[in-house]
Amino acid sequence: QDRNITMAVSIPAATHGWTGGVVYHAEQAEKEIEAAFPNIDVVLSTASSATAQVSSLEDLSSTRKLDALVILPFTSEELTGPVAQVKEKGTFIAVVDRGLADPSIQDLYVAGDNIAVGANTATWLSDKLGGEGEIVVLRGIPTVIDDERIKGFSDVIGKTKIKILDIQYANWNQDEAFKLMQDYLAKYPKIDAVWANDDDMLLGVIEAVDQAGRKDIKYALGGNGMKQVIEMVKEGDERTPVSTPYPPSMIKSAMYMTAAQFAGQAPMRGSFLLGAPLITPENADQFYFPESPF
Amino acid sequence: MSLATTTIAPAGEESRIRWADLAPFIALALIVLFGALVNSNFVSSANLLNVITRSAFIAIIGVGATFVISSGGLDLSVGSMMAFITGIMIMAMNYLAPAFGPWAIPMGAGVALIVGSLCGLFNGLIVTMGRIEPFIVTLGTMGIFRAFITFMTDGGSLSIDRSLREAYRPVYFGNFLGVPYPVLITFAVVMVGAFLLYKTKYGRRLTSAGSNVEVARFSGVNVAKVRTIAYVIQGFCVAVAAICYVPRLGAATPTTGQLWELQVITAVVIGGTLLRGGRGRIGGTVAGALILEVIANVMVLSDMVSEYLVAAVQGAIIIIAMLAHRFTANR
Amino acid sequence: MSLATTTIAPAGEESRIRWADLAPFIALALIVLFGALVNSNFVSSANLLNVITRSAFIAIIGVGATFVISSGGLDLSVGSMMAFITGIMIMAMNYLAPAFGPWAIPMGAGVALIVGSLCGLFNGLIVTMGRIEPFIVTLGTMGIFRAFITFMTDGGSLSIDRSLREAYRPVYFGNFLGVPYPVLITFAVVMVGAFLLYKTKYGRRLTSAGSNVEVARFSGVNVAKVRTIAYVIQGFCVAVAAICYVPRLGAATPTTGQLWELQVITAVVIGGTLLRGGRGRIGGTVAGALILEVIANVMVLSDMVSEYLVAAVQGAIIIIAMLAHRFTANR
Amino acid sequence: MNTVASSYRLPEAKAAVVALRAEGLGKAYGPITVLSDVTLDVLSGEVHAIIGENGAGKSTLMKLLSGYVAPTVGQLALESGPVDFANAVEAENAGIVLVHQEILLAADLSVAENLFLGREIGRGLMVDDRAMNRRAAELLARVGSTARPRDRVGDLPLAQRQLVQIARALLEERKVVILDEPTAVLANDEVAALLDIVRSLRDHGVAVLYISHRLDEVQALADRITVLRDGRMIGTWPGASLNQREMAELMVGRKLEMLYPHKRPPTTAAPILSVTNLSVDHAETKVSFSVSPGEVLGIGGMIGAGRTEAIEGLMGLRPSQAERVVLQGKEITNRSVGALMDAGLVYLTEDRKGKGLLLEQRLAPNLTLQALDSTNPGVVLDRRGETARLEKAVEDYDIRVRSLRLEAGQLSGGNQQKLLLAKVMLSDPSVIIIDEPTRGIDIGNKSQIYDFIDAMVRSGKACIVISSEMSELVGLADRVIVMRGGEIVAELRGEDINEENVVYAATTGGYGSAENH
Ligand SMILES: Nc1ncnc2c1ncn2[C@@H]1O[C@H](COP(=O)(O)OP(=O)(O)OP(=O)(O)O)[C@@H](O)[C@H]1O
Ligand SMILES: Nc1ncnc2c1ncn2[C@@H]1O[C@H](COP(=O)(O)OP(=O)(O)OP(=O)(O)O)[C@@H](O)[C@H]1O
Ligand SMILES: [Mg+2]
Ligand SMILES: [Mg+2]
Repeated sequence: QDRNITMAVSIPAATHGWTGGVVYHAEQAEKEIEAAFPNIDVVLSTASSATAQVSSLEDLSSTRKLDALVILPFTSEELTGPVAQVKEKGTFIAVVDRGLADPSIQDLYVAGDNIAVGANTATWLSDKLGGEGEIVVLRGIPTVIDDERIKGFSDVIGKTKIKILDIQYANWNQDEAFKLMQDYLAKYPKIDAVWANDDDMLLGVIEAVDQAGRKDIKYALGGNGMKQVIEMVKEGDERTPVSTPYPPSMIKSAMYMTAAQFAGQAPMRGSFLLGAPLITPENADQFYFPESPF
Repeated sequence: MSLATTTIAPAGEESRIRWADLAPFIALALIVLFGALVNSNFVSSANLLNVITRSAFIAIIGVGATFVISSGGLDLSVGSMMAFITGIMIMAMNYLAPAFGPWAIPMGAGVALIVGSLCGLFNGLIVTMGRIEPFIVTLGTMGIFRAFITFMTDGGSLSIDRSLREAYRPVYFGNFLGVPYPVLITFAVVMVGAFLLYKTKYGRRLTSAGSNVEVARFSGVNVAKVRTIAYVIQGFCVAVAAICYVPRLGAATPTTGQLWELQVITAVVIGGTLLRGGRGRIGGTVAGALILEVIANVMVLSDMVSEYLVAAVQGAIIIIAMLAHRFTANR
Repeated sequence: MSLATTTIAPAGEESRIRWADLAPFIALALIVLFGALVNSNFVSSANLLNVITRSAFIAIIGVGATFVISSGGLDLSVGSMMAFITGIMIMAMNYLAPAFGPWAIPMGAGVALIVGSLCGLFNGLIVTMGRIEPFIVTLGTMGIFRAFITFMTDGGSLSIDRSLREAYRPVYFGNFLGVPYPVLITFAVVMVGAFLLYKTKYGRRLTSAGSNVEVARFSGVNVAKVRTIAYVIQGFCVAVAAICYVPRLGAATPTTGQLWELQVITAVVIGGTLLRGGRGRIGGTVAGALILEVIANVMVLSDMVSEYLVAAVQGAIIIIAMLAHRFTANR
Repeated sequence: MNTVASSYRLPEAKAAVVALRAEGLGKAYGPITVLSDVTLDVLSGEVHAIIGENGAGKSTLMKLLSGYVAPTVGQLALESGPVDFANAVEAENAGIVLVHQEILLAADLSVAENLFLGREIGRGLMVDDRAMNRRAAELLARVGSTARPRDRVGDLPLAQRQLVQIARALLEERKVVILDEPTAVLANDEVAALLDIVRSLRDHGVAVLYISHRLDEVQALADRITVLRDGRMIGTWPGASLNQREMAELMVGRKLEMLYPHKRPPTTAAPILSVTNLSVDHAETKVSFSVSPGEVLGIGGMIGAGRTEAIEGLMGLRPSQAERVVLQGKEITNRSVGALMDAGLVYLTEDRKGKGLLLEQRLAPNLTLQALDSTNPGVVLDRRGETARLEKAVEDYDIRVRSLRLEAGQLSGGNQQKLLLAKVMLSDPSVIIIDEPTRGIDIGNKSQIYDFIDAMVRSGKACIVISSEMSELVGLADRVIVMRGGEIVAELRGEDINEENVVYAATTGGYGSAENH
């Protein structure tokens, strides 16, 4: 049977845990959608930088007629123009995670909330610490996502008496997080809590804390809802009792909604904001996908 | 004494050299052919124009790198330098926009060219005056430029003023008689570069410094100066690339230009320039840049490999292309 | 100058050579001194042990790289290769764990050493048999190995079986008479490496191939073989590093070992090995690895620079260290 | 103290053993045939000299005989029967070793490491550096080298490197030892030592193939002489049957003029170049000298006397201080090769492979590299003019090339030297300093170069010649200064210029210093 509807999916390449999850869910969705909707052809394309993503958009749209584009943009500013160009040819545009600079381009917007990831963690932490204490923070790679999370976090913390002792980049890399945490521990004899901004880095942090045998660190928190960390939450770990979801599966949701648009059941337009509720031992099961790589 | 005279230029040798020079173009042709077989859309003029336009950045920076590498140097900082220059240029344009309107664009471009040349000068002076391995120096400045752009963007992104956006767009997206501007600019850079490298005294001296420093020194070539100028040319080319780049994405981020240095060096080497210096091939560099871009394009168009393995296939194709042209060129 | 040596060598020349060899150690001492001044925690034994243990990976891989580079080659693939080997090793251990219990660890390590050597062999054969620039070949395999680990982990992470975790942990975190195991392993690798490079016929021939291929070939040195073996040694060293690395975090991810190749080459060059080949300094490489790790550590411990500019300061320190030792060594 | 003994040695009458035989040997590079139809017997216990003009094919023949290059036609045979060497190592294993005309050593390795490369002494995998250093010291002493086993070869002066190469040939028992212009970079003492070594090899039954442009050596040593001309073999003669003039005439195929030009009348002109208190490489020693228009100043001395160093210092190629350098009446403050060339002073290096020519580049870029500014007024290269200049240089300096498109490294050694001379002369200097002007130049061309220097000086220019060939200094120079240990120890003029005086001053530092200083 002819697949007469083409749905292009453009996402970042799997360079670290979270994007790895995105690729995984996109590949799952591709298989499922192609099986469920015989007339839809899904074309998946990964890109390792904003430039490469623009290139692959050009490639996809210049060589075939795209009926829909699902895109998780590297950065908002840089991708706005190129996506607008695709839209001019009449393509249905679904944007995931990071909104474009000109929201009128997006027919469908499914987003996580990076600011909330930071803010919710900060609120929880300042509650537990009673509004005072000394903490250290690890940043990811200098990008908008990292920026927003840090902003959400530090805005909340700024209103308390909690002091951020130090904040440095560890590039969303377990290994670098391990080293950075070792150095933090050497530098500060007393640390009440550490926020790693991402669960991948959190694993490195915990390893370093365990090695040093430091008992002063009450909380070590991350974010993103990586499955190893959710397991810890489920087991009621004292140091890491919560995480925040930032599910890579949002790409899957967006792809399904877009497919539904063409299957004709329902017109799917508008914005869908995924919250970032705390994952706690009580609700952890909802966020636990054992088969996912992330 | 039956000395053979100059007229008996041996045909065999001449043509062997030409073959070796043609190798990158033949490799390019083969990959294009492969692309056409894999996906019929590949040869559509829209797609081909896109690919060629896109390869402009690596080609332009590669022209500069051809100078640096044939002088016996290396520049790992081009990717970060490009991001840094992009950042400076956007800041300059945004600053000037209220007062000068669209004139802020050429003024910002001028700033970019100056900053680029200065960045190159900085690299060049440390390499030549400090007599340190170019690898180490430019690895260091790679970190420095990258940190600067991260600082300038506060880890986020730095966008060009909306008022300039439309006026500037055509520099990447526009065309003249059907030929996109970036292609025209690349052409101009290549022409000037080839002229400098092959037709001027400077080019001669540069190649001699890359071929044998001692001989160059004993022949009165100011090796330090010649090499430093090569780095300045590299910086200038990076700035030209930045000028074409900004209208495409309209912003600079800390990840702009990441790993371009490796692509640039690959393009230069695939093109037939010797990594140890002494021989530069500007035309080959352009072919090399096209090869890289075409491979990436074919990978996107063909649905053959798992997303995870794209990098593997690209790596393998480059190695196979080099192997193939080694064995056809037979030397 | 008044060294009481047994030789009648003119003191000036001999001691100049020694000075140049000492340069990386002097640079290391200066940076350590600086660190001690900046932050008193720096010299705490816990911190120093951490730093030294951490530098083990780059040092071990650097020993292999010293072989490759002094033979006139280059290996950009070590970082990805390390990730790939880590992945294979974890998969092997997890597969063997149910049947063999803790014995799965040495068996997996054996698998890693074999796979590492084979990866090196692959690089070496393409470089020598295909006669392609090592830069291009290993850039290609860098992409290939990186893609493999991404594929193996599905972009996520690949963790070692919980049952093995505890038994394996001491390989990184344990110590023997207060000396951490990774340091002991580094020491063993350095000793074997130095022996191979300085005291065996193989080492001699390797260096000659890096110094002048023609001479080596005419002297009956099988240059291709010697170089290929250097890549195999490199692969083996990467595997040894992987064996020490896994117990640290217990997982392989697509970012494991990213950009390590640049750190390794920097360490080797800072250590006094010539990037063009012909001279290898194993001890210097270790000093170079320590310098890099200490600089990073001091940057975090000192409160002087904005997080955005850390990379800039690191780059600058490396350049300044090289400049300083250039001007003290006076040549 | 003439190094060349004048006793002739007649070939032994006893039945000779053919150590190596070449039958109809030939070599072509692509369409260019550089050697054809050479049939040659080399006997054990003889010194067999090969002579011929530059580019005649001597080095090529030697490379064929020693497995470095495969012949395109012909057959080699050893005592035991026909052989085909796949490479130089096979030939060495069969007892045939070649000492190259161009230095072929690994610069980064030590002397001992170079000597034993590929055949290291040791147990199993290990090397025994002690034993190798000891053995190396013996060998170095035997060839009269002052280098030490642990010295890095790249730091040694050219002559020492050549001696290291020769020492390497003596490492093992050989059947055939081939020496390709071994004495070109050596001075008298080392030459004498080398000739003794050659004789002792011969007396031990080794076949020695010996190439040299110094015909006095050939005459003193050779049992038989084979002459090559233009890639062909002219014939083989008993050594005793030819005198030097006859050899030269066989090589060039015509009658030869006398070698050295007539001396010019002593000049009274003021110096065109004067150098006061020049010290090099932070050394204590200082030198001062001057040269006048119309004068050839010779600089003599043993190797290691510091002549090359002093001049490289003068040219700004090494760290140096000078109290005063005056060129054509102007004081020079910026001593760089470029600035000095603009002021009319050029230097021709003794190390043509390492410092003189870009071996991988074609002839034309090599020719014009130094004089780019004076031959190209603008920034643009004048390609046509360049070709014309190359054609003219090939003609003027009699560079024997079969194609103008060759790379410099494909020229024969002597022709490289001529190209180098053409290169430095292109800027039309007023003062030229030539380090070893006729290194590797055949006798016919030697007199051409001498005439050339003479004509130049007669036209009011000046020339400084550094030479380790005493007869060259004596025949050419109007005035000779002799250096020893970095200092000028003697100055000789007019009748005082003879080989005895130069050698005496160079070795003892004694002669004439009282009268001339
Ligand atoms: N690789 C090559 N390709 C082309 N021609 C070559 C090559 N090598 C040598 N020749 C040519 O072969 C000829 C003979 O060179 P050869 O080195 O044997 O001369 P020679 O007798 O040793 O001279 P000299 O006395 O100057 O050393 C020269 O004309 C040279 O240009
Ligand atoms: N055997 C040696 N070992 C180490 N250094 C040496 C040796 N012989 C010479 N030198 C160094 O080289 C310097 C002079 O060499 P240079 O080549 O300048 O001499 P030269 O007089 O030009 O001899 P020639 O031109 O005949 O080779 C000496 O002052 C010494 O420092
Ligand atoms: Mg010769
Ligand atoms: Mg000399």
